[in-house]
Amino acid sequence: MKFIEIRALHEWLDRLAQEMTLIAPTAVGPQEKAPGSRNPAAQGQQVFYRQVEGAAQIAWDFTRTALSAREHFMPKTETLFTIETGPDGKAVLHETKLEQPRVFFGIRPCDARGLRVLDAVMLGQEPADVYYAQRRENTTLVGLACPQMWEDCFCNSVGGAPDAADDVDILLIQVEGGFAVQVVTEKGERLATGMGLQEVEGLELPQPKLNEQFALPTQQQWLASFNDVYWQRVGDRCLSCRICSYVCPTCRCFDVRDETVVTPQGERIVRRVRAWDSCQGVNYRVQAGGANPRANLEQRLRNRFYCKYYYVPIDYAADGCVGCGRCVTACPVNIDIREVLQDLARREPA
Amino acid sequence: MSEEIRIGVYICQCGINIAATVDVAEVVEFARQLPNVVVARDYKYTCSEPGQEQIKHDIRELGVNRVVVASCTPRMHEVTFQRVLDEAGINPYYFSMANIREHVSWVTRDKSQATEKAKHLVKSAVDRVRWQEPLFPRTERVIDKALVVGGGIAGIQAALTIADAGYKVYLVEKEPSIGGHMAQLNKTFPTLDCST
Amino acid sequence: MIEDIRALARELLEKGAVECVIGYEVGPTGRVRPAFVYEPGEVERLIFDGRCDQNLVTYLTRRNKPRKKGEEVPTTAVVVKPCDARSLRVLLNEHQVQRDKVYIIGVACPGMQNADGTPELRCTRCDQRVPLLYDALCGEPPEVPTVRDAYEDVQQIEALPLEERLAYWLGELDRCIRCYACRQACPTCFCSVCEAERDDSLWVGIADRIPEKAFFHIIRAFHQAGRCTECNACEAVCPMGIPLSLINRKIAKDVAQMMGGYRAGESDEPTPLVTMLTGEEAIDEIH
Amino acid sequence: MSGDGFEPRIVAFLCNWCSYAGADTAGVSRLELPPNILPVRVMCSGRVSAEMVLKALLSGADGVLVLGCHIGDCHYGSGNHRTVKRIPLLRRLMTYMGIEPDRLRLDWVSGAEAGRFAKITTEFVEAVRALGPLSLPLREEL
Amino acid sequence: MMDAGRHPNIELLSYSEVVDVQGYVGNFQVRVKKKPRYIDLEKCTGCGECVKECPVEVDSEFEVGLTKRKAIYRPFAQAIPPAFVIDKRPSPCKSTCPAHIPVQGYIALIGQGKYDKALALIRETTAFVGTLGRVCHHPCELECKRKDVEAPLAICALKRFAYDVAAPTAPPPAPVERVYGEKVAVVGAGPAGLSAAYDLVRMGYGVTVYEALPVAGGMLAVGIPAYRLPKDVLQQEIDYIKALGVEIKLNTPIGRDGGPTLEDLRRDYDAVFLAVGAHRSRQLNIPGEDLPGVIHSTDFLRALNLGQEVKIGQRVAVIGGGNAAIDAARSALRLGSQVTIVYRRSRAEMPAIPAEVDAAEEEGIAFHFLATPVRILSKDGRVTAMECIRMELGEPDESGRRRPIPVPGSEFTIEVDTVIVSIGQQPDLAPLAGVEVTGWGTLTADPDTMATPVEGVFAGGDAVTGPASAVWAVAAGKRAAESIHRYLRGLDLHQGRVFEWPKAADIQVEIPAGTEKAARREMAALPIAERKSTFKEVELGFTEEEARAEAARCLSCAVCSECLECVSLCEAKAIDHNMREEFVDLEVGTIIVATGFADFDPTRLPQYSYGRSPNILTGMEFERLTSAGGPTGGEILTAEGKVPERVAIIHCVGSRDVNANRHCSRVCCMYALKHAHLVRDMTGAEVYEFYMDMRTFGKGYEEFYERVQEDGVIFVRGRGTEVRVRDDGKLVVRAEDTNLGRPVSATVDMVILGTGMEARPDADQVARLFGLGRTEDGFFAEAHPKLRPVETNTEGVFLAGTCQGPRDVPDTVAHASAAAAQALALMSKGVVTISPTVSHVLTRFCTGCGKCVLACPYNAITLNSDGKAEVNAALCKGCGTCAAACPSDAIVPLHFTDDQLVAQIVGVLQ
Repeated sequence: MKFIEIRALHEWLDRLAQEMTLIAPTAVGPQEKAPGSRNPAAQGQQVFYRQVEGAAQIAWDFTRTALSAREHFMPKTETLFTIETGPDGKAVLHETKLEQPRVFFGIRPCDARGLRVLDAVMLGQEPADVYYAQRRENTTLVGLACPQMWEDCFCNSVGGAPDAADDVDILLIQVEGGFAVQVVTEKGERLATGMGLQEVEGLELPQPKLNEQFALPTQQQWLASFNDVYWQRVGDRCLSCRICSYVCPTCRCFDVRDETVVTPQGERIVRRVRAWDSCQGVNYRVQAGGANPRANLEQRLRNRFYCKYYYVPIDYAADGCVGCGRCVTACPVNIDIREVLQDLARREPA
Repeated sequence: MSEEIRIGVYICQCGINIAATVDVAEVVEFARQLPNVVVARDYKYTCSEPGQEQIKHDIRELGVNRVVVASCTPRMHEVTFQRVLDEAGINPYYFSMANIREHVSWVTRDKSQATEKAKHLVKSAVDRVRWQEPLFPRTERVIDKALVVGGGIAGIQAALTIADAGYKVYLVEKEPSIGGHMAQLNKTFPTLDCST
Repeated sequence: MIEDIRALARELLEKGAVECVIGYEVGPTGRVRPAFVYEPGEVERLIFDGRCDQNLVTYLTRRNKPRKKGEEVPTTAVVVKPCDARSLRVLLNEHQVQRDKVYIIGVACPGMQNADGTPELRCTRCDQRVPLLYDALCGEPPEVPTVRDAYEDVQQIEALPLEERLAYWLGELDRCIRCYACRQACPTCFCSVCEAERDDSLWVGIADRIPEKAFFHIIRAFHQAGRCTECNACEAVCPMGIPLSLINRKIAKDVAQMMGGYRAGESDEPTPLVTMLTGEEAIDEIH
Repeated sequence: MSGDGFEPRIVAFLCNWCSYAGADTAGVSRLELPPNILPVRVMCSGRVSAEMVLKALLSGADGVLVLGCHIGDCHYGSGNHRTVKRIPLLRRLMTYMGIEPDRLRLDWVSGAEAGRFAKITTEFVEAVRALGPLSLPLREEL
Repeated sequence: MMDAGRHPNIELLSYSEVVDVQGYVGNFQVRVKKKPRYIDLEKCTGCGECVKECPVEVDSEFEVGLTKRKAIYRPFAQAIPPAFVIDKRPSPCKSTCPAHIPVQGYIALIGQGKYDKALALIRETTAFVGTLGRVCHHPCELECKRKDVEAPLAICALKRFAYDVAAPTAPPPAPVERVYGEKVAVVGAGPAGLSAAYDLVRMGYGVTVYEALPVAGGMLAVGIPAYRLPKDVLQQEIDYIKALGVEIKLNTPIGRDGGPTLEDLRRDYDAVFLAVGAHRSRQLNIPGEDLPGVIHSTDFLRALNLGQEVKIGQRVAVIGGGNAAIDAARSALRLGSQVTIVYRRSRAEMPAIPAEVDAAEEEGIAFHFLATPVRILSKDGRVTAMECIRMELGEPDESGRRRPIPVPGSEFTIEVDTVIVSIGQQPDLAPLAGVEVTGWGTLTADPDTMATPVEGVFAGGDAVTGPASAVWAVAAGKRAAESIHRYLRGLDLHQGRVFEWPKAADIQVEIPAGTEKAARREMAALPIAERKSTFKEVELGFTEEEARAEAARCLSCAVCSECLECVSLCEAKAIDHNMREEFVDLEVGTIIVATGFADFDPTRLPQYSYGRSPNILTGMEFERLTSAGGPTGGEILTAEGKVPERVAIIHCVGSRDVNANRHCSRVCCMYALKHAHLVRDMTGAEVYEFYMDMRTFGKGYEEFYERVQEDGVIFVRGRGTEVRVRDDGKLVVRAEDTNLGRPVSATVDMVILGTGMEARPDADQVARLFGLGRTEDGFFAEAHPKLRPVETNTEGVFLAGTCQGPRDVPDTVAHASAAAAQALALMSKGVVTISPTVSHVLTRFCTGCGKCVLACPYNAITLNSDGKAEVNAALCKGCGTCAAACPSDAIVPLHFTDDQLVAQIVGVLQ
């Protein structure tokens, strides 16, 4: 078993940050917060995956980040290209340049697993999305196993595990004095060469504490529940905000618009913008002419659950939900996907 | 999608009122480059008969369907040019005006600054006219009865005039009697005749 | 108090006086959340204590529409704290809720508590313990000293130099992810299409950048002028922990100061921003 | 704009009946005005929404001037009653968010007050010039 | 003027005001309020007989206060319409009186010595004249406007005077003829029951009153001691009611002791009025209450009044602070006891009439305030003492009085042998099966109509309200009578009735200038010593001189006193004092506002000493002085009746003056010249004319000026700066002669102030009503000062005459003709063009919040039945204020849309 001491790891990370883009969990936001507020987001700084300049900025002691790893592969907003007027008065198109090679350090196994869904959607059919493809290609994932399952996590119920190495290039598992290192892929191998790994015999890996596992609804149960009044009852509470889909590692809906903007120099340019969208937004699914098959709040809410557990598995043969539990924690009205799943699973198959 | 937007831009020299401070030719050249502009011209007095005819001509011959005139204040000639559009068969609300006389040439000394500002205002008007929509006035019936409030001499005079013309008048007086101040007057100047 | 609420809820549902009672319940993981009770047998789910800080009035706007065309608007009972009652008054003033379609279960409010049991900040500056309007009042008004809200939180920001204020807000707005939870949780944000989400990007586009976010938050706050009742729902739901109440409270403070002490939701008077001058204004800053 | 220094761009919302007329009168009187003022005509200052002011600032204006009829002289009776509440409130909120208050000014100019129009516009341009360009992060970035 | 009055196309709505204007050019809906004239325009012949007996005189508006007119009057001889009018306003006394007795009317009649008419007038409203004149708690006096001068009128005492002086000689009434077949049963012969019976019998119904007690009068008979209300006074008034045909069955309780039941009454009568009073005492609920020495005030007073023997001890404590407590205490005193009143609040909170409390104190009754008994101590079954606890006052309770809270450990004992409990009464409703009872133990009845939930049964008085005062019972009886009449006639119980009279505080009364202070008279009273041993009446009533002097203090707030003297004088039967205001809805296409101007009030410029000498006149006053129909018959005389020798005329009073109005009033120069000419012509006096500039701009004006110069008038160029009244009455006018460059002065007999014109004080309301703007001088704003002098910013509304600005007669006529021409142009064309640059609602985005509705300066936006905003395009002027107020971008000002303006904003920045 390979091993790296904490100090060596820090030194390696500091070096990496010099050479390429290093993304890692880091605490963001002002430290002073409303003490004891009921809003979990207002309890002090929150941890995000952000570009860091060295190991000192990395948050080591975190549960899960406020936003998933998705924002680094499918940014919240990206300009795909711009059009401006050239010196001869003709339109010139500038395609957006993409990032340098990146190391994504500290990604949780569930977040990495979420990329499977994004891969399936963005790369799984022709033409592949070049922006996504390049980011994916350029990035080496160094996972950091969860020492335990956190409050609201349920990865073990959806086929994952807090220390799963399936979707990362390298996985680090914290042990006494440092980290056990599993090099998973060739890409990981290339990166690991510079790490200065030691080989330690008989290293014992800790067993992460798991949350109670529960059974998921069957396809029949999903099918039979589509028109159930149950969705109205859950929807009663829903605020129709977008928190659940924006914190989710597997949500990938986006909107594209061409916008005209004026530069500080007073020139007008047109840019094509891609930004996250959410099935929970009121204008999601509005079609030209005004028709909207998801006009009602409960229809949109239902869509989110079906998307994860019915549409994605069928359309992309991937698990739509990785059980990270972010939506559970963040939902301001306590719509708990685990509760929904268990409610449905309890039903008699039609 | 609706018809293609074809904008005609007319820069007025206003004799030398505009031309002395604004490089009209440069503004015309600038306007010509703007999207959807099919024709840009300058003229000594756009509001004059030949100036108006030019616009009508362009509407008929070049298919211009939106018009921008850069000249004096719209408070002066907006109605004039709207009528030109109407006469040429396009909706008068497809018209926009840039005030490059009162707001530019008359208040700016530096010619290049004035020309720059004129371009801004023309650009603004062209952008605006692209969004303008045809509008149509409508008519309403007038009830043939009048209300006169106050039964002093003014109210009485107005009521009698209207009543004599054959229309019904309601004369409302706050006091128990009509007459107002006038009834209190004894003699009126300068003829010193009786008032009641 | 909770027994009063349950008994009342049961009575209303049994009589068929209301279709649904909106109150609070404890979810399976122990979190307090809004409860929608349709059956008299389910009223035992209802609870009320210092954790029930959500503003349930938010839900009334959407219930004010008939389910199907031609159907009657259903009557809903709702548990309303004094702060929520002010929101409700704004909704009534703005025709978003019909008074006869809502049964107001007022609660004499003990004040809400934080997770650690300390009183919520906003409750320490609240001077109402009984809602301004209700159909039935549950609970005894607690003896709480009257506190005058001095807006000390807002004053702290006001006291910062301009550049620090800008830096502060840029830092906060940077985290905003435009999830619109603030807007959705706000009882007085009820536009059918938000200006920030227009299809044609007239004011702002879809991008998640500072100008768009600044526009959204400034305009949202501005639209709340004379309407925000400082219920704090926006801040309570923000997943990024942005102190949104500081913006809304700033507006509320200025409206009161400039427009004759106006406070939203305390009367039937509409927001002074849409009415003529009354002569009581203290607007000192023309230019 | 010529010159080496910073030349602010000012959007001036002018009501049709008083301030726009006042600007016209300034022209008729051949007063010299700063070329930085870019007028946008509205029928009443009551038309100028907070959105329009912000949009102008975010679209490249360094300052926004809102001019209407004096209170009591509004062509529409009381349109400007709303303006006089709206704009100062917006100004306070902007200031609170860190934007210099001197970038937004509400004032009254009647149709006859050419001198006043010149004075206000000149003052305002100078005030904004002193502030420099509007803080860039608030503007549309590339 | 005459032509306007009889033109077939003109409908004259005089004494009327426009109260609401809706709609838009061509289609206005106007609501006009016709004030009640109290005289039928059709019937009035204008003979003027009615004026003769009217007791009220006020300043004549037409003669600008130089003469008086009556409350019923015609503004001037040639008035159009030529009918009279009664000037009737709300008065605080009548409004406040629960029974709405025409107070000012009987006071005016007393003032004129018509005592029998005063009595008869009060009897129009109530039979209890002498009774209320003694026991009423007279809330009217609290509101009497005279209190703002020095003290309110002694209204109650004057009522008593009317009774005392006129009743003994008044002929007994004849029975009233039955008009209707229906019979009404009244339960309870108290003030409420008998008042209802009195009104019903006079309407022509058969009335039978059932009374449980052996006497009629209810609490008046058994609750109020004789020293306040002598038995014979009450009995005479009851006899009066009986003489009209009311049957009273004494000793006949309802529902008990073998009397008929309520069901019986409902069967035998067509309607029932329950006025059983509140005769059951409330209990203290403390230990010792059952002791024989503890009695209740109701029992005590009833026994006393019925002449039964009552035994009380030497030391009596009375518990309570109401009138009954005071009555019991003062009665006990007269029986020879030492009396202490124990009350749990302080004196200020006592519900008893303050004068009664004062009288009790004078008579030697002790008070223990802020104390309440906790138990009554006894020895051998006899009361020996009472233990009390001190109280302090806390927060106000629902009655608005501060709630007493016991102070722990503050117990104390007072030695007594008798305790009289007087802490309130309740009705005894147990025998009345089937009635609905409130939580307070009173009967349920509609507070307006007195109807109970039981068909045909009405209730009022103490039984409904709980113990209240006599006048409230009278009022309840009267209301019930009207309701029963309506019920029996199948009429609506509410329609057309006034239940809420204006609050005294809302009634504006101007105290006439020059009102001098005059002390309120108080009635003489029995000497204290005599009071302690006798139940003789304490207050002795007014003498005739006192009464008339007191009556003279009345300010005639209502102007018309409703003495009804005019009604009997009018042969045409044109007078109807019950007329109500009416509303007329009109639909018109155009509106001409010709509301005129107001004369400048020179008291605002004290340097002219106006009001300090009767010989300082305004222009209009002088105008009346020269009129053949005026106060002097057209002779120019000083107030002393002499022909003046020297007269000064001062120009620009209130005009061209930064301290008053800056504008020029345009007519004063010319009328000043006219006045100068008239003075010279009629008296030959020397005339000094102080002018700033002479403005003779009209046709023939300069020629007139020349003529006046030739008359020998002395012109001084310079503003008259001051008028001083010399001790000998002569007037000294100072000015600076700007031709000579030095101050000058003139001593004269008469000064005429050239007072100017200004906007009417109600101009702002009128402006709002019609959507008009106003210029700085306060006059209405025309659409354009030169090009559109009669149009306004509201299309279809035109201005005529001086409401737009000062102008003289020829200019006014021309302006009015122009306004008429504009209106005619619109009407003859028949259609108007509505501009398309109006606001438009995108219903998809509209939430119906109503902000645009409020923001619109033109009220052009309403919420439709779908709850969405809707723009009336004809009213909308396209200002766009709505769009800025709309948070949803749901309302679009066409041609100035957000799209267009944003394109323009963004465009201009590149």
